[in-house]
Amino acid sequence: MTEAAPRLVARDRPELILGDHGLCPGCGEPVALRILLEVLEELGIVERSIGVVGHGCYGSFVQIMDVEVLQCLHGRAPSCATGIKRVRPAAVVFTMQGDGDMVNEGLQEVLHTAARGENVTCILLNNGVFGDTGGHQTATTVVGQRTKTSLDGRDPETHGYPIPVAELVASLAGVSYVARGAVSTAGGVARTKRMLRSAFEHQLAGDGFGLVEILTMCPTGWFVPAGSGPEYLSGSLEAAYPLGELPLRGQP
Amino acid sequence: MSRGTVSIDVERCKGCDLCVQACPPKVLEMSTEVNGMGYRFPVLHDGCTGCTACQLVCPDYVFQVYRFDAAPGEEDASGTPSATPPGEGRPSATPPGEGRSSGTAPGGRPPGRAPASGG
Amino acid sequence: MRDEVIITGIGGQGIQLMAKTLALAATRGGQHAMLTSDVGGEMRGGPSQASVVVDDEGLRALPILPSTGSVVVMHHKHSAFALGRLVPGGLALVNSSVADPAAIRDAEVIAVPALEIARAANAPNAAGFVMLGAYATLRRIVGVAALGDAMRELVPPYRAQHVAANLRALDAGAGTVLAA
Amino acid sequence: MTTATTRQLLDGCSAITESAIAAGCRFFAGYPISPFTGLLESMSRRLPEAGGHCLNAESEIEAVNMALGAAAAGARAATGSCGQGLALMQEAIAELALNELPLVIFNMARNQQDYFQATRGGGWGDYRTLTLAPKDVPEAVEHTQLLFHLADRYRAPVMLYGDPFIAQTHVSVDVAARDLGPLPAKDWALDGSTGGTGRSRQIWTWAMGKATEPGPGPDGHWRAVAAKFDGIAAMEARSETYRADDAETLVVAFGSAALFVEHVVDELRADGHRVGLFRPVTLWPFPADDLAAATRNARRVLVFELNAGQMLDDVRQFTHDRAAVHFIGGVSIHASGLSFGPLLDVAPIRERILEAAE
Repeated sequence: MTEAAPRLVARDRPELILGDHGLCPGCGEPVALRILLEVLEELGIVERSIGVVGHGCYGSFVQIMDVEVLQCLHGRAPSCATGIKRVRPAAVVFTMQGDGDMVNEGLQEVLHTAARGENVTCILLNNGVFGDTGGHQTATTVVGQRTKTSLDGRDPETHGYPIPVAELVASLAGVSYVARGAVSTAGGVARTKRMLRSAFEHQLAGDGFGLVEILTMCPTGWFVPAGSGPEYLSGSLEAAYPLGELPLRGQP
Repeated sequence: MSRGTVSIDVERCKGCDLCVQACPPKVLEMSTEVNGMGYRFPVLHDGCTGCTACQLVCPDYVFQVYRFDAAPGEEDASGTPSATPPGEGRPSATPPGEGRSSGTAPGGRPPGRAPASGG
Repeated sequence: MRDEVIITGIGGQGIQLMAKTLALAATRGGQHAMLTSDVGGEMRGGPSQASVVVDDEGLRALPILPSTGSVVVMHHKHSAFALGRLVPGGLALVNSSVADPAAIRDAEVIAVPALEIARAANAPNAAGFVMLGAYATLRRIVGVAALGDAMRELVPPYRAQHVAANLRALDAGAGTVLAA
Repeated sequence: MTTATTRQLLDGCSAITESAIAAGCRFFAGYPISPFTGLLESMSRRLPEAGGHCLNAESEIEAVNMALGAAAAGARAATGSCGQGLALMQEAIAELALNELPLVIFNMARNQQDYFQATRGGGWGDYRTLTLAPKDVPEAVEHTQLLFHLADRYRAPVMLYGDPFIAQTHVSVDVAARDLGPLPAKDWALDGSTGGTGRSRQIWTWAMGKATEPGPGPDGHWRAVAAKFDGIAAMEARSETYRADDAETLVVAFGSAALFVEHVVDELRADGHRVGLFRPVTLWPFPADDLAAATRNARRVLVFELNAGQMLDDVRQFTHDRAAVHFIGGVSIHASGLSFGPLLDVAPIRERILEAAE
């Protein structure tokens, strides 16, 4: 019996990734980048896509993602995306922001952009921590989570409560799609990729604002071994932020 | 024999271990030696199903996944090269633990890639 | 020819609309105009003042007039600034239904009982246009028809019902001056 | 009377709006604040009619970042506020400069207390903001078109320093598009089309480029940006003198204040005083060489500005004899807080000039 020739079923990365990233072992953000670019490729919209990238570890992706990019100020990506989309309505415009960028510095921007029904897609990479600065508390740090600015764990008495931005966005009129995925398991990666695809399909249909929140591992900022990221994520972020497509409650 | 195989770009690996945990047939294992960056990396044992779970979770784009085409009539339902990970709604073409017995690596290693460190 | 006027009164008297009507009519007629306003915070009752400069040639004027050849006093309450800038012997056109013409010195004072004239013209809310018709006619800046056209352009649609009365008031104001 | 005219009676904000549209501006975003509000209102009325967009943003920060996005996509875009709101925009103005994005910023200032803000800036990095300070509405109309041209030419944020008189005074103006000459194509602007080519466009203050084609990085890029501003400083300084040739007393003033000084100069000349005016038309670049030349024969240089002495720094720096410089301006605010106070008037200016000239 002769062995059949191997048939490629999954490339390591799309050609839109031009080189290596410098992010930590076990980081979830490069996985999110890969599925995002795969979706742009599969939808055939690479040559009209414009990304607006905020500030965090993922900011370095600007150097390796082969789509047009505006690297913008911390928190302001939805506003910049608004300006781009208004003057280039045929372009597919997305943002890539972390939780510090979108929920701390830029909460106002994302909420107002959503409420305007701006026809753009915002992508939140949420790991519940400022990874880039070395593990500090963000607006999405879950109760009990240890960070360098909540050493004994986030305590509502002292640090207040985390903000579920996807639920806030889903409560607004003008929003066409909100979903939350996670890249901590193979199934989660595949489901998250389908969410991204749906969000872009809504933008292509001109339906209005879309948000895909992606829970990503940050073992460095969580102070856990690289391999423990998925387990930590399921016990912390995923417990606080349930996965799936969110019901839209703000329809006029 | 295995129904699938992977190529592993060991020099790009940062040793996070996510693939080992994600592998349904449990055919990946971290090496004892290290790559040029000083990281341990996964090695493949017999029994790969080509399910793509490792490729899906890998943050460092280390894996390419291949399947050995089934004999006529045995082709999987999807018939497409798109990834069909376990745990999905769609039936997996290669349920965990049902890989064919004979080893594929390194003989199944596709050309032009770094060695898929065979078990 | 150059003409300067400061119109002074209180909010609600239509000071700003008078000034803008004059400036627009002059512009439409091919002259150069400048209009500046100083309005108190309140819509009604607070100080309201506007300055209009009209010139046949290109205009060089300051947004706060250092001096003016004429003043229209719709109300005396906030008129000190305008009267203080009136050149000696300048024209003070006074709404004598409200303000006392005798209180003004060193000026060519012309009293116009604008309220009474407006009422007689069946335009009781348009005393300002009586004064504007009188002023523009006295100074020969623009004709009443041009003022009417400008006013019609400036009155917002929800006030269109006042247009006819405003036109009667402009005519009546001009008539007062021509009769004198 | 005279023949028909194409001149319209427009308030300053409406005139600037028409001029901006004639220049091709198609995107504007702002947040209401007096006296800038009039510009936002007229833009929101007129830009959609011209096929553009005007957004009432939820903050000055969002407004300027929206405009930054539109500029990055290649549109002629603008924003504005008064000094209070521009304080919030400083980070983005620096970002625009370091991103080499053209944007026109209208400062409808409440007074002249924003000189430092305009000429020094409050963002980070080695950048400057080319700033034109018109003395009246007709000049603001001209400057608006010039600013869109200069912004594109230098790929930099530029500013118009207005004030309540320029915002609100109605004048008869004729707004027509001016041909200011050719500009380089905006081949850097984002439209998505280079995605997947391996050399997709990138706008980034750090200019790191792509992994496959590295850019100059922050060191090289920021040096180049700084050198560009040196070039602008050498090329774009503008000034005007009025009856200054034989002046013993030269008054330096900008914007509406200069218009008042001009009037006072005429009055004092009529009385036999040898007084003249030097007016920086660009606040940055400050017309240093022009000032040095204009002050060479003056016995005294008087600085009149409606603030505690901001342009004074530049005048001292560049006057031929710095001992001759005296400050005759001051803080003077209207009771409303929203406009000039009583110092901006002919009589007090005349008095201060005469006092200093004795």
